[in-house]
Amino acid sequence: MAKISLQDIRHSYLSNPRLDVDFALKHIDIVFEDGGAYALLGPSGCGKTTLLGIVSGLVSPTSGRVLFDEDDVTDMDTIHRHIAQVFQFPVIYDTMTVFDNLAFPLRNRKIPETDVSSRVLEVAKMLDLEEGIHRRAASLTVDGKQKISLGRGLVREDVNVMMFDEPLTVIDQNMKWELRSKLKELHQNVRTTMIYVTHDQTEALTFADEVLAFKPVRQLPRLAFVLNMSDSVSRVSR
Amino acid sequence: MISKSVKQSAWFFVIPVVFLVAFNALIPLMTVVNYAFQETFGDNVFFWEGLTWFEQVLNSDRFHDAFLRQIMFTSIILLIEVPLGIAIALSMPRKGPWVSVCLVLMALPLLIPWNVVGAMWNIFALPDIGLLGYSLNAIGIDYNFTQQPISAWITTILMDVWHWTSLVVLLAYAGLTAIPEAYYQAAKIDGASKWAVFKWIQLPKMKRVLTIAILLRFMDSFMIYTELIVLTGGGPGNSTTLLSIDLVKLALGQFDLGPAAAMSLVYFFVVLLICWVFYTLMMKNEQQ
Amino acid sequence: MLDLSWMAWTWPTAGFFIFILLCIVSMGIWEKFSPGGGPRRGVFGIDTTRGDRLFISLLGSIFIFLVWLWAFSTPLWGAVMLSFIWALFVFLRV
Amino acid sequence: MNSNRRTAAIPLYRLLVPAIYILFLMLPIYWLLSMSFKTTNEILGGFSFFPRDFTLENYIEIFTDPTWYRGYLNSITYVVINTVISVTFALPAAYAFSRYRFLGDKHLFFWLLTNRMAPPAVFALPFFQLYAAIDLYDTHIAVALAHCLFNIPLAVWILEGFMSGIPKQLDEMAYVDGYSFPRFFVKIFMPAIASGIGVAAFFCFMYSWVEMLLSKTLTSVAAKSIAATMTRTASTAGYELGLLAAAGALTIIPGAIVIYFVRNYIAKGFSLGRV
Repeated sequence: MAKISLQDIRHSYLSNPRLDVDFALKHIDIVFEDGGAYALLGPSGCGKTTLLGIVSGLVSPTSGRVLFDEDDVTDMDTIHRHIAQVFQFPVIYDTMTVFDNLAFPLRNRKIPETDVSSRVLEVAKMLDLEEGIHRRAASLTVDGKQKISLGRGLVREDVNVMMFDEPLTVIDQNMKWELRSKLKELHQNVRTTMIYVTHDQTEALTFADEVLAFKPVRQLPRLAFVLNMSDSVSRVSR
Repeated sequence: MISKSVKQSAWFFVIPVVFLVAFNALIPLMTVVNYAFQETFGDNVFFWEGLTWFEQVLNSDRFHDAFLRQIMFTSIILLIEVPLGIAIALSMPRKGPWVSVCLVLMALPLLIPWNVVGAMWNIFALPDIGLLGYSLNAIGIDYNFTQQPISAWITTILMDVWHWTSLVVLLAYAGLTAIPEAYYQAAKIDGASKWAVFKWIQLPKMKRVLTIAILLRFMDSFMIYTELIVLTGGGPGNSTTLLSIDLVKLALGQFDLGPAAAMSLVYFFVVLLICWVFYTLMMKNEQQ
Repeated sequence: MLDLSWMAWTWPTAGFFIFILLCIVSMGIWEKFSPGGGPRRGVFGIDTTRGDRLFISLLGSIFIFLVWLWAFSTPLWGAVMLSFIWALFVFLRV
Repeated sequence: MNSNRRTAAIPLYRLLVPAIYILFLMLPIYWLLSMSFKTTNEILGGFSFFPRDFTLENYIEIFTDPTWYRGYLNSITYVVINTVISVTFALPAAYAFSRYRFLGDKHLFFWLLTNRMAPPAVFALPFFQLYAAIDLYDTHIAVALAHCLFNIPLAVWILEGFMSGIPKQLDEMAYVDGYSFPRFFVKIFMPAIASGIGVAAFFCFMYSWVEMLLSKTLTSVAAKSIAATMTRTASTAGYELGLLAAAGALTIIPGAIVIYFVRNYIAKGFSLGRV
């Protein structure tokens, strides 16, 4: 677990950005405290996903630094950052069973099989996935699959931060509520830092201790300003 | 997948196609069935022979040999073309200007008329004036595909790999590009090795297109005729006489229409059975 | 009238095709008056509808006939019996 | 979605595999071209990597001798007719398969597929007699119709794949807006699957162009295909390799031209529109 600081992050998808509009993210300075539950709120296309990518190491920022506690991890591999991420659409390994899906991140890290087994069963219990744990993951409903994506993050004990990229988009209405409260409950139990990206205000407010609001990039004022604003106006402390 | 509604009148949309294909497929098929039970000496005079030809075909060494050669040929080219095609598709760039260049150049062999493919490989492999044959002999390998059965086989297989591997490449490539980026990102986060990504993400996602590839390659290689007759003519001896070549030798060379028809039908049923099994498995996967 | 003598029709082969045609037509009529419903999963672990079962029966029978012919030669009464049992098995269990 | 600066550049050694493969593909084609620019004497005289006496004679002969260039024209004619017929017939059928369930639909689909399975060698004879019986032997339309055997199923497969990707709501919305079915199909639906139609047409063109056995069987003089012309050269005029190579090289061009137009859809088309 760690405190995550983004220092003066800028990012552009162009190879040679010059104008301000070339940047998907401009001048981001945020600190995510250890154990906090944060929500990034904003319309699509405002750079929330990019921000997650920068934290997870899937995207290298054009400039700026990413710190986990005091360590500079800007150029570190995704795998060494010890992060977990749940995507908009459930990502599961179709040909594996539910059990193997959950065990996958542990086995890749060469953890002894006895530990894997106990840890997986524990997480499966937490997520109500025990039933049919040896069935093929492909046979599950979409919310079951999303739980597996979530579970693959939870099984690892060394996770610095768990990130959610609009994870409930494809879940139907009544399951949404259930999964949301599950997440909240999980956060209380495991106390990992969680960052939750959404464009839904209710979702953001119910999940997070702090909400950071983004505005679309194209629109002025710039993000830097928006984040300043977020300190005073839209940072809802609870 | 779209949920489809039941509508029997949709048959009217299909009837023209059914009619046209049936015209081309059923009439010749029926004729071949008729031939298979009769003896003819030309002039549309036929004599009923019953099951003689089938019995003769099933017990003839010639049929067994040609069948074994055909199975061997099809297995070899599948074993080469499928893994090779996957490997090439995996190493191709996913975006950028080189994609189009690669795709167009790779598709080129598929667009060359089959007799030209045969002729091209013939002059490419000729031991005295062909690039391949001359080079091999120049570096001391005794190679002559018109004389040595082994050389003929190697040339035939090389030609088929040249001609058709691109089909597997293009299919596998289409399957690969359809995998959402999130899968690779999730795998990275889960710490998966390259091999694990291939085994658990890429291969399962390519399963469908690979089934199509294997199905098409199986059917077409079982029926290979034009390229082969131009390249080796089935020789030297009978060494590269695969199914179709044998059938033509029988039907046109010796005018043994009946046995040739019976043999075609036996082959047809074997291919039908194998393809049906494949097709059923393919559809089974799709429903999941 | 078209000259179709080149097709070399004989009564036995014509009978064979008429038999196939009748099978398909009667399957259609059967389906219309008593729909077979969705596919079921049989002993081979594959989902089949009635039409699939007809196809499996026919294709299987062809191979029964070929194998019989290869192993025991004519007469084929045994193959007919076996095919009938096979078809029955397919329609009831597969 | 996320381009990453660490992984954006593909390592060079990975490009090596496709590069070597393409080199392997190009070698026989190079040899064909090289042969086509050589004189018969040079070819038979021995091995030479580049044409020493560069000559266009072979090409000149093809473009001036009517039996040669008519071969190409005849082939292109039946290929185009076949493409038009195949796609036109396949469109409504593919629509039915992609939108509705009806009695025997799956079996029909499989039956269409089985038409690639019959060994063509023996079936060519009945084809010849069939088209002779209906007085179409040695016409372009005969070959065009015969090629429907494998091209229509192919076109149905490809189009069905592309159509399944179009949500059904499009159809429903059009009906709500008062479109009649034919008007909807032509004005709205066909433009929506335009790329699919292009790909299907490309594949029909290609398979009809490369198929040689049926086209040779069904033509003799008036509609003689390029395949038949080439076979004749190989057998009667001795072994005019240079001429044969030039004729072969020219058959690559039509395919190369059409492939250029569908290059972005080739991969998807080969997977029959469904990935």
